[in-house]
Amino acid sequence: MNFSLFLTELWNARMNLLAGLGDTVLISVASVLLGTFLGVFVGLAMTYGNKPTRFGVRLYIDFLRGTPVFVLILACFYILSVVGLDLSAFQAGVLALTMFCSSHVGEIVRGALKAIPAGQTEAAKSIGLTFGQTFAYVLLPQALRQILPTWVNTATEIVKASTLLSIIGVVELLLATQQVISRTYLSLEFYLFVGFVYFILNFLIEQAGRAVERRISIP
Amino acid sequence: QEASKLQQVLDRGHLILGTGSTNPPWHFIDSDNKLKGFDVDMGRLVAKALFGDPDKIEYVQQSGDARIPNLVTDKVDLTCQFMTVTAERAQQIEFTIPYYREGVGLLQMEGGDYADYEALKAAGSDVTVAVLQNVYAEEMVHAALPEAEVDQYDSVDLMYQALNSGRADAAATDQSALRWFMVKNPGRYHDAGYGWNPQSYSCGVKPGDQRWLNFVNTVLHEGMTGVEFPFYADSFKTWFGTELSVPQIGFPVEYK
Amino acid sequence: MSPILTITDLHKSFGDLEVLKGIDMTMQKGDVVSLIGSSGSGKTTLLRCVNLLEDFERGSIELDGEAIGYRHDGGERRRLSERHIARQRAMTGMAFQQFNLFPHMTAIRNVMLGLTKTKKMAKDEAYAIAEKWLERVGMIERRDHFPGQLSGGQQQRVAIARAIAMNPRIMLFDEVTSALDPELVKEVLAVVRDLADDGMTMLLVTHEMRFARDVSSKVVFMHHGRIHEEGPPEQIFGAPETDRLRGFLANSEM
Amino acid sequence: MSPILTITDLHKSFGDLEVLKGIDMTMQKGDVVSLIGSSGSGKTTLLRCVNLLEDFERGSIELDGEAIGYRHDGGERRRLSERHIARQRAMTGMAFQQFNLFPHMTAIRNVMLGLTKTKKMAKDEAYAIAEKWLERVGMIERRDHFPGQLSGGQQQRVAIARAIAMNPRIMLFDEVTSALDPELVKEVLAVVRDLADDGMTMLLVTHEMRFARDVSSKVVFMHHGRIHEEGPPEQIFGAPETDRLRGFLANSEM
Amino acid sequence: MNYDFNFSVIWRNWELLAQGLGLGLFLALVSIAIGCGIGLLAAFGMLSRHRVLRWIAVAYVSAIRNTPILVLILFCYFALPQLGIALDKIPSFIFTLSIYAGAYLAEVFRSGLVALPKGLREAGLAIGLTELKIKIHIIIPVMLRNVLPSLSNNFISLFKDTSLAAAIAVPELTFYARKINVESFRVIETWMVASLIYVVACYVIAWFLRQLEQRLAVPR
Ligand SMILES: Nc1ncnc2c1ncn2[C@@H]1O[C@H](COP(=O)(O)OP(=O)(O)OP(=O)(O)O)[C@@H](O)[C@H]1O
Ligand SMILES: Nc1ncnc2c1ncn2[C@@H]1O[C@H](COP(=O)(O)OP(=O)(O)OP(=O)(O)O)[C@@H](O)[C@H]1O
Ligand SMILES: [Mg+2]
Ligand SMILES: [Mg+2]
Repeated sequence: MNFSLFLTELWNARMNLLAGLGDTVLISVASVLLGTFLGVFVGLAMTYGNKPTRFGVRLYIDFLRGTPVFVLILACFYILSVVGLDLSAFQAGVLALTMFCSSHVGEIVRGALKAIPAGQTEAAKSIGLTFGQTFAYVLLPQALRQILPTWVNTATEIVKASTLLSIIGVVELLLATQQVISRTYLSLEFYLFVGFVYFILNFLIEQAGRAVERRISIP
Repeated sequence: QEASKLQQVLDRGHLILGTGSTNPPWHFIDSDNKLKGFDVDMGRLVAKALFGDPDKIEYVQQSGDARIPNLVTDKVDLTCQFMTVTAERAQQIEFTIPYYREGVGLLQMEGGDYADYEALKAAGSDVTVAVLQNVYAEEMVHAALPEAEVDQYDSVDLMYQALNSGRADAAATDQSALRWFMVKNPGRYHDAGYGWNPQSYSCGVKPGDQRWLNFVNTVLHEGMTGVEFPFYADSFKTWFGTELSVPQIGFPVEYK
Repeated sequence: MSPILTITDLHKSFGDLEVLKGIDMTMQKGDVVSLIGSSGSGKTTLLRCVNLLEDFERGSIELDGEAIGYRHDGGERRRLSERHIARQRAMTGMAFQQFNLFPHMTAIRNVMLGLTKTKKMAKDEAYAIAEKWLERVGMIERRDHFPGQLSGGQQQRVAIARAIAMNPRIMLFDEVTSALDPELVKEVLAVVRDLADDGMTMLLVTHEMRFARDVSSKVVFMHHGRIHEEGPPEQIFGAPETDRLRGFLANSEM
Repeated sequence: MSPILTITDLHKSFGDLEVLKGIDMTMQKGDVVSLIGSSGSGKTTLLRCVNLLEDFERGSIELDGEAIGYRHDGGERRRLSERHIARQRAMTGMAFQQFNLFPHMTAIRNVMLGLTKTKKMAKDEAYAIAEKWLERVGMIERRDHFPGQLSGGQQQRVAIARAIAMNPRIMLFDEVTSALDPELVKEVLAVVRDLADDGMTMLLVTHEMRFARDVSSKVVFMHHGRIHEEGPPEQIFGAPETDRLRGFLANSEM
Repeated sequence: MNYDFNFSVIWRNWELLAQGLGLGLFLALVSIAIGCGIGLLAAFGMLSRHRVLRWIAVAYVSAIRNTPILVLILFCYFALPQLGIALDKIPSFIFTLSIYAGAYLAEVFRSGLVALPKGLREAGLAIGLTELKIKIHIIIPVMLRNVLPSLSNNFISLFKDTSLAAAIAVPELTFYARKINVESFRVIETWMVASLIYVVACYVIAWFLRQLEQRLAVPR
């Protein structure tokens, strides 16, 4: 390993790597937020929908969970452009990750809602709350607490999956690193480096999740 | 009828060029964080012809298998990304005239045991050739040096290391990569002077727009033989380290 | 005086199983009615129908003269809108065997929720009312505790306060002590007795015969989805008329 | 006749808590000793020391004249090797409160495991022995059932067979019936009694005083990590000497 | 959309796709087998009394779990040769996927081990078995049966992860799909068929694993 050369090259490439990191964060945040939003509806449809809705949503989830994210990304990128939906690689990638995230969140939300005892809904009804109010004030807050740990897991999965966007040419952190490697041939050093950066990212997410969990835990 | 791509590009004010970013000397991000390389220069040549300014380009960094889809779906105006011309691909997109002929070459240490290709060939089975691992690697080397020992390596740097340490007398690799390596390490290596396994590199455009294709062809052609020759030759020298001789003046060589 | 609750020919099935087979019952303001009967006789189901937690197929329930759950449109029976039913539910208060407090809210926020969301009260007004009722059930000191930090008996008292704070016409109690340890039963029964003494109209299911005898103005014995015998507690416990009731009482510890 | 089990000045602590504070005890071949005493007095811990499931800091335990668990090297006390201890453990058989059958093996395979793996017996020999003991505890019909398919009492009988099939010098029983429903207690006690009648040396912890009285040759009352009173069952149950024992017996149902 | 579907390229290349699918399954199978071994060691490591072992195991698991698998794949293939570990494409991928699987399985096994009643080990001790024999004959078999459902899930996600082998040109399903794509530009058809093959394969695998679970389940 050539450490000083590595440091020089790292310094040279810092702007590109930072831009890549920025894209990774942007992709992850966008996909997780959109995916969660969509996933909550997926979970609701699975829990409260009628039979045809549940069946349709089940298909959606199973399809997304049965397909490798990598294939999903390639499919989103190429198929949509052929159909005439003109998405950039970035948008197509975020779309794929969003769908992937929504299928996970959907399952999590469904599980969490199912785990709340029926008595909670009945108690809420008996003091005259409507379904919407029951959901907003009684079910959702309880579900959220149960969802959080798994949701944090999903978020780290998405950060990891964001590397797959490099395949369709989105210059996120991994591709930015590969660009440096292709110029410098310092593959060992830079792959270790980028692995470490991802580790830190996910580690931070985990810690943040734990902190929030502690804060909102019910005594 | 739709206006030609040429008009669209002119109206837009910049060219959208599809290329890669991880393969020097073709297209890569240099230490000044700019996309550079021979492919990139071909795009710049077209931009210069369009706007008189080689920098009026928006780059789309794409992976190898996005080359054709991005063209057909109009995500890029032009793709220059060391695209090997094959008949099958020519059914999907339209290739421009070639701007480089790739082949396999042999890299040797300066001042090694064998002077050039002829010496290597004469030495027969005494010669060891390092090559990047590949199903056809042995076959390919034997096409040039039928008796040579073939050592297959897993990565480019290992292959070069084999050469440096004298474990191999020559390394067989793409001529472009070989030349780039010589550019990066001036004075240490030389080319054995034999190339084989030819293939053409061309830019590609979306099929069905003859006007645009013609325009790009003209630009490339004049880069290699006409007014823009200095631009092309300069780029060639930068990436492949070789000084091109000036095209013959007088009767155009292509009609000979 | 017109009755507060009038149940007429109430029928209710779960699939093929007919659980209530025609119940008729009236209650006046201030009545305390105990429902007794063996397991599966339909006591809980009756309470849940009154609270509109279950649909019912036939018969009607009137609360303060207003038919609840359904309206009749020229012979056709239509379920009321979700919003309408929600409003009617708030007219009855229900206390459950399993307390069902909202675990993510403190005691006082549990009590306030219905006030602010269903009754649209301002926060401070709701707070004052919640305090009053928590005081009443002896839980004012624990107002900021979460359910998980309270004993079963304490949780049940908060749950009762939550129901009663809505100012219901009638309170429904479904075996409010049967999930509690014996020592905790007393404190909850004391609260219920206190409310009864205060003139609250109450319909309660209980297995505590001694308590039913003490507190009720009327006792109703249910059997197989029907009212089998009813009357003042002295009569039901002192001079049961049917064999069934005698058998049932013999098996219950007094 | 030299004793089978000799415990001398046994001390055992968990962290700061001294649980056994010097136990002395001897047992002859064929003795049946019951350990009684209130919860936390150290009965289980004593048994676990004899089975070498716990280390102990002071004192010694001798089985058939062989010091177990530790050897003395010129004044220094050293724990024996894992392998050596494993061999010694097989000299005592232990039946646990929670049965602890291996859930992925049939009854007979549970019994055979120690025979084939510890005693290195051939499969068929082990099978024959296992059958013999399953027969003895009345479980031969169920030999191919998995623990999950057996009732608690049946599981416990298999567990006893598993321990005894190893041909131990002494059997240790730790409240073998207290995880069982009342109806299942009897069948397990019958097995234990049968073994006692047969001359098996046994040390048992039990809360079943009547059973202890019937089956034991000696009863040991433990209190706070010490042996507080011991003697033949008639004396311990009939004429307890200390207040502690009297108090303990008064609280235990006979 | 007026796109005329044309699946003929795909039918023409069905053998390639089938080969790719087969290789993917093979990669997943081998990797999970090796990963099980690594995972077991790491799980016991995480529960070990020795602090150093525990630390190593925990570091391994959390480092691998928090690193994108694509980075691991590229690292093993392109960077490890610099350390003198030059594996060919397929062995390199199997190596990566095994290490990756090991980290995930370690967590599964660890929770499986923690959930086992303590009494099992003690009952084993009481009949004179050594710690190693207890692990082999009692602890591991019981734990494996208990964690079989999560093992199945892991197998399926590992199978899906084999699609990433395409990144280092291992000719599995995705690799061939991309190849057919570049050659024929039947983008929609190729990706539709490829996704479908994965989904169906996952269903089939899940079904098989459920059968296996039932077969191995301890009767109760
Ligand atoms: N949601 C339901 N679905 C199907 N059957 C039900 C449902 N709820 C109650 N039942 C059945 O209705 C019958 C009456 O039940 P109910 O709970 O009203 O009895 P109960 O008198 O309250 O008994 P207990 O004293 O055990 O609480 C029982 O046979 C019960 O199994
Ligand atoms: N592993 C342990 N770690 C710490 N303390 C322990 C442990 N095992 C037992 N103890 C403590 O040692 C004391 C004696 O426990 P032991 O189980 O021997 O009592 P016992 O007489 O068998 O009681 P019981 O009748 O409840 O089974 C108790 O105070 C117990 O809390
Ligand atoms: Mg009931
Ligand atoms: Mg004990």
